[in-house]
Amino acid sequence: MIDKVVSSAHHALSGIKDGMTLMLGGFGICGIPENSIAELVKMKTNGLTCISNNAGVDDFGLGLLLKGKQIKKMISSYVGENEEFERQMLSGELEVDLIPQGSLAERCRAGGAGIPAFFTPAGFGTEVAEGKEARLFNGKPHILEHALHADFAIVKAWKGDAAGNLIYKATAKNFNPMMAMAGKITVAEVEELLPVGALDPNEIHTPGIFVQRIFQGEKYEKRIEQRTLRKT
Amino acid sequence: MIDKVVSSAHHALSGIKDGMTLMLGGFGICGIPENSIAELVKMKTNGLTCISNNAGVDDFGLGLLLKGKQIKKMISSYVGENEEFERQMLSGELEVDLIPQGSLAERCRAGGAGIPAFFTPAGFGTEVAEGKEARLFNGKPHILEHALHADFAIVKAWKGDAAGNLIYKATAKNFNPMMAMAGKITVAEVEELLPVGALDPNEIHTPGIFVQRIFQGEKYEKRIEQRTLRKT
Amino acid sequence: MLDKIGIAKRIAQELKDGFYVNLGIGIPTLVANYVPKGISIEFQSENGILGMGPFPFEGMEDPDLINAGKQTITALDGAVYFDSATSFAMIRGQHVQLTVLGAMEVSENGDIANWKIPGKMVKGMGGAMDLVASAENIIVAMMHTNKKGHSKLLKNCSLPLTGVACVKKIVTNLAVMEVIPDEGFKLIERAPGVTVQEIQAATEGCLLIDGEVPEMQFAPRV
Amino acid sequence: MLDKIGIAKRIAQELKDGFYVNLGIGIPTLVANYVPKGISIEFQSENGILGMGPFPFEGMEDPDLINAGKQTITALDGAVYFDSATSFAMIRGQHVQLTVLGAMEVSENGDIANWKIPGKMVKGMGGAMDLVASAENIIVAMMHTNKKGHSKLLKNCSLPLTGVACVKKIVTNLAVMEVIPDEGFKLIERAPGVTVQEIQAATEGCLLIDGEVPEMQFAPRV
Repeated sequence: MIDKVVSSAHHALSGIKDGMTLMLGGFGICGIPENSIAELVKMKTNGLTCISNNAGVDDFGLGLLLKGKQIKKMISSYVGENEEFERQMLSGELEVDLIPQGSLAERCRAGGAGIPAFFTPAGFGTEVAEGKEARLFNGKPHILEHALHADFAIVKAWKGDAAGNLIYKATAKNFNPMMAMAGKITVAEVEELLPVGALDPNEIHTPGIFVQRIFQGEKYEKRIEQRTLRKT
Repeated sequence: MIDKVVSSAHHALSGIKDGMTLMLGGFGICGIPENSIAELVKMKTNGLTCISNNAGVDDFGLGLLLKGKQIKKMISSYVGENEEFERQMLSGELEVDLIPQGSLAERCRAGGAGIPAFFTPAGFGTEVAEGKEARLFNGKPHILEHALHADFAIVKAWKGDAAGNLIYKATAKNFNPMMAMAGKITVAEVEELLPVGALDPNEIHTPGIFVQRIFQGEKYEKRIEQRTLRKT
Repeated sequence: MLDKIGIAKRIAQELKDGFYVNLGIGIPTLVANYVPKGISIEFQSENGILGMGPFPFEGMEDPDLINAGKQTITALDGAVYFDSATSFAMIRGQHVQLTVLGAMEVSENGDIANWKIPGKMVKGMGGAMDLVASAENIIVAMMHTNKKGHSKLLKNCSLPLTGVACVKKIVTNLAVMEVIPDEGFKLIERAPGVTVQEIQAATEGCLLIDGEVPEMQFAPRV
Repeated sequence: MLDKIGIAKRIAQELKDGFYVNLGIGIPTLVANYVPKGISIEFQSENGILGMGPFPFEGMEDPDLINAGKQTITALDGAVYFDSATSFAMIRGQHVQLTVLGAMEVSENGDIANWKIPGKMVKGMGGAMDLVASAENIIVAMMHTNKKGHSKLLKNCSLPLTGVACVKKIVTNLAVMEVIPDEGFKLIERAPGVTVQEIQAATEGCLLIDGEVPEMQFAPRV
């Protein structure tokens, strides 16, 4: 068994430099690597390109990196709910590359899976298709999309073991498994770091081979973006 | 919840006709849909194109369909260990399309995932690449491979529920999850059919949306191809 | 004329037994409340759940269990969680039988625009481009006209497109229409109390009227 | 001269701490028995397991737990099972650091042929084409000559190829060689008791000899 455990976010993120490309798991602020983001804030690394489905909210998630002007470019599918984001984008401080959500997910997976490019129908006939090769398959138009890669992929899981095997909880899974595949170095932070052998090998979502460093997060705030309740 | 349960292999395979294309899960004779294959033998359907990583052994797995000359064409990555297969192939009775194993797996997934084609490095410069588009990505040659589809995909799982959700056991998973995605009609046979709600939604490998019919197999022989033991 | 709930109720009549359905944010979300009795439907949310249940009771909300609108939800028996690549495999692979979503504009040939207004803050397309490019069956739920009173059913969309030639059916506060390729919006039903003339006046694109156009019927839930 | 176990032992010296390794059928499989002490290695089998353990004791074999050679195996603590698409994602995505496989022929530029002999029954390439096209680090384990005594290290392969310009290192019963693109097989080590002349005589392709060629050392397992 190859031991991937590091003692803290500080050690896990060692090597992240200004100008690097990071992938960060999560959908909205669900399943985001909270402890790693807090550490990135401390590191003050800037000029980052961040590939993440969303950009957090003003005071949580990637919003914290935006506030510190650490992000040069966001590659996302949806970036609402964030005033600082809007301000930086409109002022031209922040570059934004918007990608259909399914293409974003598949491009991350492709990056991890050694598939350099694939055809998808999503975005044909829209500005997303501009400059991209188009081709008919079975009479239906598709465009060619390329794999995404990252210097560091930072993911958050529910349970993990020293071998880097990960299990996610409910819809906190989202982009984490594909991003885990696509990092040159993949860092996983987990709520519970368990002894090797404690995870059932049938129940693991991300095989440890994709993960280079793993640590137990100190605390998880797990904020809720839209608390919606049923009347009793 | 959408109920997918049928009472037997007979009902599950209803609609399979001569000349159809079937996908069948399994690696060697591990994780193969035994009960469905037995039913196909009874049905005497012929002229079948079978997409399956292997072709079984002479008296088990797809070997049983070969014996009855029900298969017109095999699409596989490795077809050893089968004398009847060899005889039919050398005599020209049986067409055989050999595909690199990773490309076979990815082409099935692509079929299920609405990806009509993708680039892979596997097979470049070999006879597998003949007639296929080749392209450099990052200086490395790749070839374009197309999605595979099937009229029926027939898979075998360990546990399942009425919604069609499936859990596989150990390496009996193999090609089953991708093939489950790629069938116009996907039939799942399971060792244990459990009440809806009995499977933890975090532990399901194949979401029920991919499965149209599910039944509990009557008996599983689960033969071993290479029993290899450690000396005590 | 229908309100938002009326639009949702009418769309709910399009649901068929055994359908997997993806509902967009806004009016489409309301459709889940009006599934006809006696049919089984499963709702897919593209962030990674099939078998989505109602909102949780207070105190039962789980930050790890949300829908694509980032709202806290519950999971029904038989539910399953999956990653975003698998989720869009379901969508692109046409395993989801029906997509219902809102729109800013729809054109005669079924083009849809619903993600971007030039000069305004752009939030992104989320999963909408994948959904409209993939679904075999797309229903648009929207008001017939915008806040300025301009028609949203156009000869050609003026806003940046989300997808081309993909919308099959439109349900608005005024009418139900089908998109007939190369022809226009075929008027199928009028909302209660709305005349063909009123619908015609609110429709910029070509409205096809074939004989008597019936008023919508809202069957009582059996 | 080495026997099969000797070849496996020499290849085992190429393993580095933290490597994920895919071993082909035959001699490569034996490499797992000679992992140097003090380093951690995980074996991937392309049918869907990482963390493969030794063969089971009698009575403990599980028909659902096999390796790519269809042999019954066991799983170590920390093991994980996965489907074939994920397995080849690991391989194509270069997450597996080392592939060891057998060959019928290797050419000067690193081409490999190991799946098909025209006129003979063809069993298929299995995962070999994916492995050789993807791995950054491929070691071929084979006899230096075939049963007829002909060299398997050629100017050009005569058999249908499995992959082009991919082999980095070759360990045979006679020698260890590196493939130097556009040059040939660079002789790195001689097997115990084998002379450079003997290796030269058994090699059809260009053999590059640079000064003294040391004899292989087999460090005792610490």
